[in-house]
Amino acid sequence: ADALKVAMILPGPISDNDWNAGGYAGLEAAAKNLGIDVAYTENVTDADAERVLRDYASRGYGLIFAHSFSFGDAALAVAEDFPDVKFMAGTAQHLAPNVGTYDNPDYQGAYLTGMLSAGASKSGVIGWVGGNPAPNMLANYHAWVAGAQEINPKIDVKLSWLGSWFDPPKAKEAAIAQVEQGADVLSAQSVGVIDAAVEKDVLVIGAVSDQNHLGPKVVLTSVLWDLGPLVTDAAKSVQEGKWESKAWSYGIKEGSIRLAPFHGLDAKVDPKVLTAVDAKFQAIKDGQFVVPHDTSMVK
Amino acid sequence: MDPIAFVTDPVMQGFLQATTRLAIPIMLAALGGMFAERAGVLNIALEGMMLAGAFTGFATAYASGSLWLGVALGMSAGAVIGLVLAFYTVKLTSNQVVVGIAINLMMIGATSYAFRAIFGPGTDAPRVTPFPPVNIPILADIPILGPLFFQQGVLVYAAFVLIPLSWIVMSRMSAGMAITAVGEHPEAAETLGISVARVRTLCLVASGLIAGLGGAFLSLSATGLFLDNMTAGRGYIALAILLLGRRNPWGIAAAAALFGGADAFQLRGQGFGSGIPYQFLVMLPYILTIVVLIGFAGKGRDPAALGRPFQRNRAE
Amino acid sequence: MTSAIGDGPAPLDLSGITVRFGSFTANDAVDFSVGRGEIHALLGENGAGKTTLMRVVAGLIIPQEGTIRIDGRPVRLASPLDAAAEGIGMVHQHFMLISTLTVAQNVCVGIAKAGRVFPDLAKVARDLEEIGARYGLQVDPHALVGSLSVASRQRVEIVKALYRGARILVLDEPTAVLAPQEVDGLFRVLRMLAEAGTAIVFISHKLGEVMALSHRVSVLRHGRLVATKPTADTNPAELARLMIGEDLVLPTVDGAHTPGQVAIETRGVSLRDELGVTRLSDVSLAARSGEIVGVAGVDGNGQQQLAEILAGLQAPAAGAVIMASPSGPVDVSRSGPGRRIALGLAHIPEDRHHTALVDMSIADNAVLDSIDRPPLARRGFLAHRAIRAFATRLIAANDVRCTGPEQGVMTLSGGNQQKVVLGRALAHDPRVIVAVQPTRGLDLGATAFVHRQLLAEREKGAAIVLVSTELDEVLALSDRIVVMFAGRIVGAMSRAEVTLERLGAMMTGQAA
Amino acid sequence: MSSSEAAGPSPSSALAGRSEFVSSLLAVVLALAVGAVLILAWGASPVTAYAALLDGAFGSWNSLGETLLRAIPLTFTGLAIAIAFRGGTFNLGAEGQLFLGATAAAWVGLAIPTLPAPLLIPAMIVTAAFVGALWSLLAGVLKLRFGANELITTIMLNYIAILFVSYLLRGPLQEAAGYLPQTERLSANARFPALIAGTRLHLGFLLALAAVVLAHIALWHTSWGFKLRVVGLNARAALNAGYNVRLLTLSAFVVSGVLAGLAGYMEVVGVQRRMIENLSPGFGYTGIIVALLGQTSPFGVLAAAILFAGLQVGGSTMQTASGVPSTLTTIIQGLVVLFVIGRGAVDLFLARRGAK
Ligand SMILES: Nc1ncnc2c1ncn2[C@@H]1O[C@H](COP(=O)(O)OP(=O)(O)OP(=O)(O)O)[C@@H](O)[C@H]1O
Ligand SMILES: Nc1ncnc2c1ncn2[C@@H]1O[C@H](COP(=O)(O)OP(=O)(O)OP(=O)(O)O)[C@@H](O)[C@H]1O
Ligand SMILES: [Mg+2]
Ligand SMILES: [Mg+2]
Repeated sequence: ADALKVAMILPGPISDNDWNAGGYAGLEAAAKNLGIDVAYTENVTDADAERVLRDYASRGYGLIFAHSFSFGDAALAVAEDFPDVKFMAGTAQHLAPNVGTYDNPDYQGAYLTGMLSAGASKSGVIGWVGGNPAPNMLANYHAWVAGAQEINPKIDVKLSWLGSWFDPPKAKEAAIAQVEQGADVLSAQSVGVIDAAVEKDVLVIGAVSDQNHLGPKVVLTSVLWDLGPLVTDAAKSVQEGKWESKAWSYGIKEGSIRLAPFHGLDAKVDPKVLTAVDAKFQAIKDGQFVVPHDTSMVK
Repeated sequence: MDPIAFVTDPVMQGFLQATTRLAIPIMLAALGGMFAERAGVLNIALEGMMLAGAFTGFATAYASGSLWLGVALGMSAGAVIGLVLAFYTVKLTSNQVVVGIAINLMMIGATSYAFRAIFGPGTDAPRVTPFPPVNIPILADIPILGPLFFQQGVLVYAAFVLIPLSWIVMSRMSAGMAITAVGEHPEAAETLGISVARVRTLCLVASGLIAGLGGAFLSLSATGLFLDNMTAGRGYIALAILLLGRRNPWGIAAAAALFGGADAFQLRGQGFGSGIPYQFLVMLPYILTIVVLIGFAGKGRDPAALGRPFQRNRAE
Repeated sequence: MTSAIGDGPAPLDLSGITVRFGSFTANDAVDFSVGRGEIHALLGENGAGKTTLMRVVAGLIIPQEGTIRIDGRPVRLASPLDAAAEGIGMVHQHFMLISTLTVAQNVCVGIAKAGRVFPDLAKVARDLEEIGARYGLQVDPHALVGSLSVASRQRVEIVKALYRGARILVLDEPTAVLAPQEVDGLFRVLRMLAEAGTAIVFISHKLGEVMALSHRVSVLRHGRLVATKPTADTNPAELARLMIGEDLVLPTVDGAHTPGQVAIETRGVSLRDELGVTRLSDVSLAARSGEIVGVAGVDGNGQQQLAEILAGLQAPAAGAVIMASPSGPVDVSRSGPGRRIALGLAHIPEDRHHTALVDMSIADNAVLDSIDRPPLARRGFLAHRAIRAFATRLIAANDVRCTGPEQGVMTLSGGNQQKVVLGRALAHDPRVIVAVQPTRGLDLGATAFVHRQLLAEREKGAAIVLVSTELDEVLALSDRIVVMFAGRIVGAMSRAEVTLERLGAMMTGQAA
Repeated sequence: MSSSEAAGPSPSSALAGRSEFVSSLLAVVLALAVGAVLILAWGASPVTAYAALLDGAFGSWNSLGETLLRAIPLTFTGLAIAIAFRGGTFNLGAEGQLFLGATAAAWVGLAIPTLPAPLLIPAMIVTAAFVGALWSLLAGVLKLRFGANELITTIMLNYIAILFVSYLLRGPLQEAAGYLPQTERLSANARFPALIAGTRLHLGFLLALAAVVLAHIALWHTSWGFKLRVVGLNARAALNAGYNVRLLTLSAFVVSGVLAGLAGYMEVVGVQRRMIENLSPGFGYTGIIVALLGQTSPFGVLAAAILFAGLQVGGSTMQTASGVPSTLTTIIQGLVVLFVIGRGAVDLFLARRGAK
């Protein structure tokens, strides 16, 4: 057959510093690692997903990433008509012979940053700001809370949803509101939160890439997500004909989820907590501890 | 920290500050809309003007390192859209709503396209350091009023200055009388020696300048970055605020504060864990707008020539 | 009277003015001049080109050909500012005032006289008071124009022109909206201005006024100047002939009065507007089959509101409107125009553009109020052929000058538009006709046509309420006359009892 | 006078012109020319890009199917706005009506999934239409009862409706798995059959065509449409002619809401097969442009809907094939409208030249 071409469709702009940026970076990494042709389409709406997937499939792309929880149905539908094309649907619930799924198990990292947040908080109040309660967002939130509670069972957690994915001014306001309600460590799940932390001088946890440069004095660490290994492995397995339909989860164990360096801010966290976090990281890596995966809606 | 924090509830104080910050961009856009509507032109393109201001302001500030240059060019970008709108609504006498919506559609595409063309499809969003809050000595320490008005970024102060300024222009200056004449009775304005086309064009340019400032506020004061479609419908909200404020600068400031207050309140309401689904809290400002509109409607009066294109009665 | 005209070059002298709108020539090489202290009347049928000529003078239209001289100097008037700078002021047929601004603001907007950036309104007010004292033109400088009566607005227009330095004053049909006493007041002002040296152009359709006021008179026909004469050397009959090229006799009601049953009446009707101002109080009026009831009064004294209440466009705050029906009288106070039309009412509204016509074809406008009736529509579906046939008949019966039923009604001239409105109103044998200013702005020929139609309907037994500010019209057509002042009926009299003095006194609220 | 009235639904003047089709085509060509410059600026070849666009929009049965599929909701929202416009109101609320109609339809489809298709499908259609109409009617009542400008209320009602749907999809109507903000999948008998085998184009397209024809007949051949147009052009004259203007205005809101609700229904049964949170990428807003580009005449709406659908569908193919961001097609869509409206500029220019 021809050389493998890999495509990815993304629900938002690849410049979002978040989910879409992570997907795009993974795709680029695989292109570099394997020297294959890649293509992507950003800002794909749910109404368009099936068509764009079909378009790629009919253009000879052998592996297509449907990089959104809401593209699952579309991937399944197109996969039926293109049995030779492999599809990877982000956080899909159902699989098919040529449809696999993958996720962003950043909730594993969130457990660790939850521990850090609780350990760094003096007020006993921490805050989490996100766009909409999508499953991966919920998993992240619940794990973060669980981690925090492991350190401080009485921790008070503030939660804000913006009702939209990209509204940085509003995200910033939501974060500021949490700080005013006592939160002194934030988890930034939306662009704008770190700016609030800088302005209000409270610690904040970044996401996807090392965001310390956005607030050198306040970004304690970031949960790094590297989709590169997964995209690379998936592409390689397709090339080698070994691809299988399964839930591809590349988390801490696989080296896809890590914490970014502290850039010296670890001084603000109780050393005992730091040690506990290190131990937990190792435990997760070794499979001795499984971070609870809870995507239920927060009441 | 702030010594007043001991005497004034910090949550209240933060709420007031946030009210101001959330209100400012909408208020600026509405103020811009006011000049257009008082001159008889319905400016649906406020959203596009804001977006142009946000993008141009950001790109300029990023390239030049000067926030002020960013503000200036951001406002100019809004003004250019004002000129385009003027070309259509004044010169071609096209339907004002249609042109406005088409401009908005185009600006979403144009800013996002230009952003990619300039900054590349990279993943790390470029940033600038936004205007920091500046406390006005003495005034900043006044309880309630201090945090509400005097502990803000410079652009907020600029917005504050624009309110009385607009009011003076509209009610005390000959320019305001000319604008009123053009919005109420363009034929009469023409007989008085006022060029309807010129006044309307200038008003749309002013509209663009101020709405562009509102956009630049989002990218250069509120955040320090640009994202696709980051105005998120604020230009449309401004239309409602404009109507609630009865096209009067003070009224607009009050209406924007009401909306900003509702938004600041709902953002805080989520933190209290009220158990109300967050969607209903997010809805609050929109519901409030409708409720107030119902209460106020009928009492305000539209400029008689609003939305009506004017054709000069000339023999060719 | 010609002695009043001053010496030296004429303040305003037009020669060979030609204005074309597309292929249509509105002014065809017109020569026209006014001397210092002269009142020069300009006459002509509707569409003769009077307003157009004066818009040239006001700097609103640049003519394709011709020369304008001011005090003998050729000038180019490219904008109203140019005209104002040359001392030209115009009082337009439709007032050019901003109702949301005060009088003082209205007079100084657009010019730098009171300050280029921040106008000194107190100084403007003082200047206005001075002008008012000199010419008897009192107005409150701080009043909102929107709150003024029509006559006051006209004073504001004149004061505005004077404030802006007018030496040449153009008045386009200024008396159309005034009561007789107010007309007298205006004439006093104009004579005073003329004596002070102002050159005045006075446009009117009313020959009596022209004879009484002017020094010279010019007549336009189809855009051409057909005559300029000293007023003393002519007479109304000659002027009418010059205007329309033939002798014309206006019809009048025969006076034989055999009214039938009451067809429509109001009982103690009152109304407030949205600002809470009482516009009508306790108005009772009845019209019987076969009679024309004239409602006289100065514009703005509630006639408009009364007509709207009769037609069902407004509901009264108190009182009742009763219409006759085959099954006896019915109270229609709370029902809209639809029910009344069904009971045989036809309304000829004052403002045809806003109330009667829609920017569609003549045919569509012809069937506007009968679109639900077979054969125009069946089971809710339009019968296009029947509609066209109906419109064709209406066009023929009313002599509507047009290219056919498909022509857009808005492209017709005012007179022809009025014929469509009238034809439509009378097409279904109405039992009640409410006609408001049915001939305002129409020329003599068109006016005569409308009057004949109304009289014919009266013969057929319709009850007609005729609201008009034209006393001649009311006097010529009415079997009975009621006079309205300040929202009340202040007097009622039969044809025989009417005198002009009595009417005038009632219209200005001086007697009952 | 409310500002919306002033804004003058005056379809004739909005986009009038004799050789409309030719000059519209010219406007499209001009917009594409400007787009070509932008593509060059991007560093790609306009020829390749536009070839991909055309191919993606109309190049194969599948492309054509996709374009027509996209045109279905645009036709319905376009008609919704056109009819409201004809009746003198500016319905910017089609988006919210679409969401609520779609949700209601999905709810019916899931509540009685075993009902045979000939009963279930009409039940869903009626519910979607009814709920869309109700939401639209609310704006109408606010306008007539309180004088609240519908230009503003409909925008606010959009936010409220979409947030409410978001609540439903995360609450009472969420799929049993409780994972995603969406309903359960509809049973097969609630869906639409495909129109062209191998494409996604479904029966809904025929219904859209039927809606166009019906709307045309209603507007131009019934006395309701006649009166509606009169109300839109001059409400006072309509009142004077004895029409029930309030009822006619409300009927414009209702019909508009029905059509917008149906747009939502079409997406649910024809595309997503369930209700999802991001059902519409702004069909309600694009519908405004489609309506006005189509000169608020039903067949014009259909043509404009297909044009816009083609641009959108072809636009994403263009991105996949040539790397030019699909936002370029958003620009082109805006330019098409501006150039179509700007035809007056050409006349103005020629008139001035001629006068010299
Ligand atoms: N802007 C215009 N475009 C085209 N034709 C016009 C325009 N203005 C006036 N006309 C035409 O010019 C002719 C002269 O109009 P004008 O208003 O001067 O008449 P007039 O003598 O003042 O009539 P009236 O007694 O009704 O006021 C009319 O027939 C009218 O059709
Ligand atoms: N802007 C215009 N363009 C084309 N024709 C015009 C224009 N304005 C006026 N007309 C023409 O002017 C004529 C109507 O003239 P005008 O309004 O002076 O009539 P009128 O008898 O004075 O009516 P009214 O009582 O409404 O003033 C029509 O023939 C119309 O075609
Ligand atoms: Mg005239
Ligand atoms: Mg006239």
